[in-house]
Amino acid sequence: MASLAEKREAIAEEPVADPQARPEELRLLEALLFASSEPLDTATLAKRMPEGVDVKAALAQLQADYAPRGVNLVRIANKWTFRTAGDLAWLMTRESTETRRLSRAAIEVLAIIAYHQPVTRAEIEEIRGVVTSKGTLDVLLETGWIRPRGRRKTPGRPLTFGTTEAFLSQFSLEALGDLPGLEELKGTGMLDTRLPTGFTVPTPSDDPTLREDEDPLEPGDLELTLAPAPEPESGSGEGGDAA
Amino acid sequence: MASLAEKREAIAEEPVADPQARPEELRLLEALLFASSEPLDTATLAKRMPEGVDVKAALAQLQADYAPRGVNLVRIANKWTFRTAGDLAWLMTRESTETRRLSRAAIEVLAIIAYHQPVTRAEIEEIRGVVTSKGTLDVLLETGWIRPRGRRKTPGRPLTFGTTEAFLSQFSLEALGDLPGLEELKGTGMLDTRLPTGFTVPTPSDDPTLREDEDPLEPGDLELTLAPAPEPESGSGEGGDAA
Amino acid sequence: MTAEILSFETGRPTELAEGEPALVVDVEGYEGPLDLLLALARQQKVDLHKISILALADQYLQFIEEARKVRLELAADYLVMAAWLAFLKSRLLLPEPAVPDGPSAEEMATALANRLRRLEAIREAANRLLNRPQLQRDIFPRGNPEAIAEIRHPKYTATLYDLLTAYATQRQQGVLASVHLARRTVWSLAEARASLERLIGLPESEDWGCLDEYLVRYVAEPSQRATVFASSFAAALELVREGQLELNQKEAFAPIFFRKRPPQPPAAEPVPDMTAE
Repeated sequence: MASLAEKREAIAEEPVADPQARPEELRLLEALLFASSEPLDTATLAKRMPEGVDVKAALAQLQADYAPRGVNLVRIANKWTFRTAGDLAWLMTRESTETRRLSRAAIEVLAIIAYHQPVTRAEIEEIRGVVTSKGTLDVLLETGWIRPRGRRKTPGRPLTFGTTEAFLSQFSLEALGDLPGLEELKGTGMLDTRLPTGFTVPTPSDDPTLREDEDPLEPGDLELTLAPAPEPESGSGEGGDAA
Repeated sequence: MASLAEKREAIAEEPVADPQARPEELRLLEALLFASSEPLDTATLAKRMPEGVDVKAALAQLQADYAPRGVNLVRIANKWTFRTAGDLAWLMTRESTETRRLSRAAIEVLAIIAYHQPVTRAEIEEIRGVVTSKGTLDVLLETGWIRPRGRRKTPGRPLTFGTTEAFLSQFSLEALGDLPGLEELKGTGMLDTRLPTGFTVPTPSDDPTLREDEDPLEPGDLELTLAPAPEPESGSGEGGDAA
Repeated sequence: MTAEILSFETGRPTELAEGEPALVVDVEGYEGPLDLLLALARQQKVDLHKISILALADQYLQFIEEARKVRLELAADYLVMAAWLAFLKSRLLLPEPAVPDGPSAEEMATALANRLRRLEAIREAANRLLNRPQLQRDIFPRGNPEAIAEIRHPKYTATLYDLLTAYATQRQQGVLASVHLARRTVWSLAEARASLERLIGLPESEDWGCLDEYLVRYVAEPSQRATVFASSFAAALELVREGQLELNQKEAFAPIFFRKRPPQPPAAEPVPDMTAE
């Protein structure tokens, strides 16, 4: 095994072989900039360079050298530093999944959507007797278990929501019809047996065919429901989505 | 004031001129290695690379690329990291934070641990002919360069000590086999602590796997070796060695 | 074979207990007898392989003798070594006994030379190690590493049981809610005025009474406290303006006292009439 020391020697020899390839001041500059804990200005760099080195020219050269690399030499407020190339910002992120329990409100809304779909937000609120926060619907949309499926043909043309296949697989349901009905819910004790006679539980269906009182979604509806976009990419406005 | 984003763009344009010059995997590798504060192993790097990239070949290429530069790609304990070139030490010294000055006793003990590991305190003392003060070991443990690694299966079950990855990193060693003069010491039998030459050629190893004559550490061993808190390394501490 | 040598080795000095007065341990800066021996051997300026143990023993004994003239106390290990070297020296000078008694003098001398060589070798190795490029002294890592940002993707969990109980509970609540009338949570100004007017119609209201204490009677539950107090205070001010009531408060946030305004000569209208329904 070649030792590091041997490699170092080999390295040290190389510039001699082709001294033009790597002028010493460029080596000095890159080492200084690499090791520094903060960006350095030209004056500071010049102080550390041998006499007679044109630091500005050397920095320009170094910047050009690194331009095609994964690390670029950038100037920030007149100080120089190495930074990961802008197009590789994605590389500087690590993705991880964390398991979260749905909030009680979200589960309620999800259940109402499952049984009453297609259902609008106003209808959900009517059933729950509480205003549904935007966040709750956002979380549910994020789970991928619900989707906007159309627009109700009523004033304001509100979005109608329904469940997705991911919903079925999450809850191990073969079909939406497998959701227990009124009698089954009573049987399990989840519903009180003394409920008034008028009390019904709808027969749920996630048939994607639009109902008579539904219009298809319009272009842009899907983006709309998911906006404002969660900001994973801290990329400095490369997306230009806003345009 | 020109924004950073604008500058990034200006830089980003350049590579278009010669996209062939820089294979994407090299850009990715250098970005990852530059950005990281810790050496990264091949497996970690491979995970972040696109499918089908020969990470080892790319690392070798990158190492060659950076060899003539002021910043080199080095391997330490099978992990890769960028470091400033060794020959630029004279330039970098001003960057240096107060380097820990180890006492002569501590340096000797460190060397004995490095070359003879796994080694017990009694064995260290046998070589030096002097009792090792607790302070000396504490100072070394504090540097993070040595660690208790097990207990020797002999009466009293003394702790065995070995070096750490931080030790390799500190002394720019790719592996323990790169210790200076190791072959020579081995050849002259100097690594054999027991006077009658044994049947095995002793070779230092920082392989965390315990040797046959080692038992694992017991719970509390780590606290034990580090307590009581090492006193600041003062000159008087070393004198104690001869006591 | 190495029993004697080892016994010398295991006879190393032990560490001093804390607070115990130290003997003279510093023999001109040498770290133990071996250190001193190595230094003396080096002075011979020959390879340790070829060193004369006899000459070395002489030098050591002489050094220790001189050191003892200056400092009577000398660390025990130096003296142990001196005794051992004197013994070795005598063995080296005497002819070998016919029946070997333990290791031969030659073997003991070789063992000592080996120990010295080993110490020398490790010191050399330590030197070379220290001369290697060291991190943060000669070579440097990235000074300003860029943090790798962690993006957490939430993975939501919920069970069918959660879903069904949530639905069932929700629907039943809906049914119950339609049966009960929602409780009015606001005390209107009119209500407040009516109750105050009732109060000042009572004979005991000629004396000062505490408004807060009176109002507490109307507070059915703590959440209504604010609305009862606010409305009553506003109504009370209105009654003061109309000349039916007097309010008195010692200082800010102090309890408010009230009483029916006593009949006053300039007052045109008799107060009690106003309170009458």
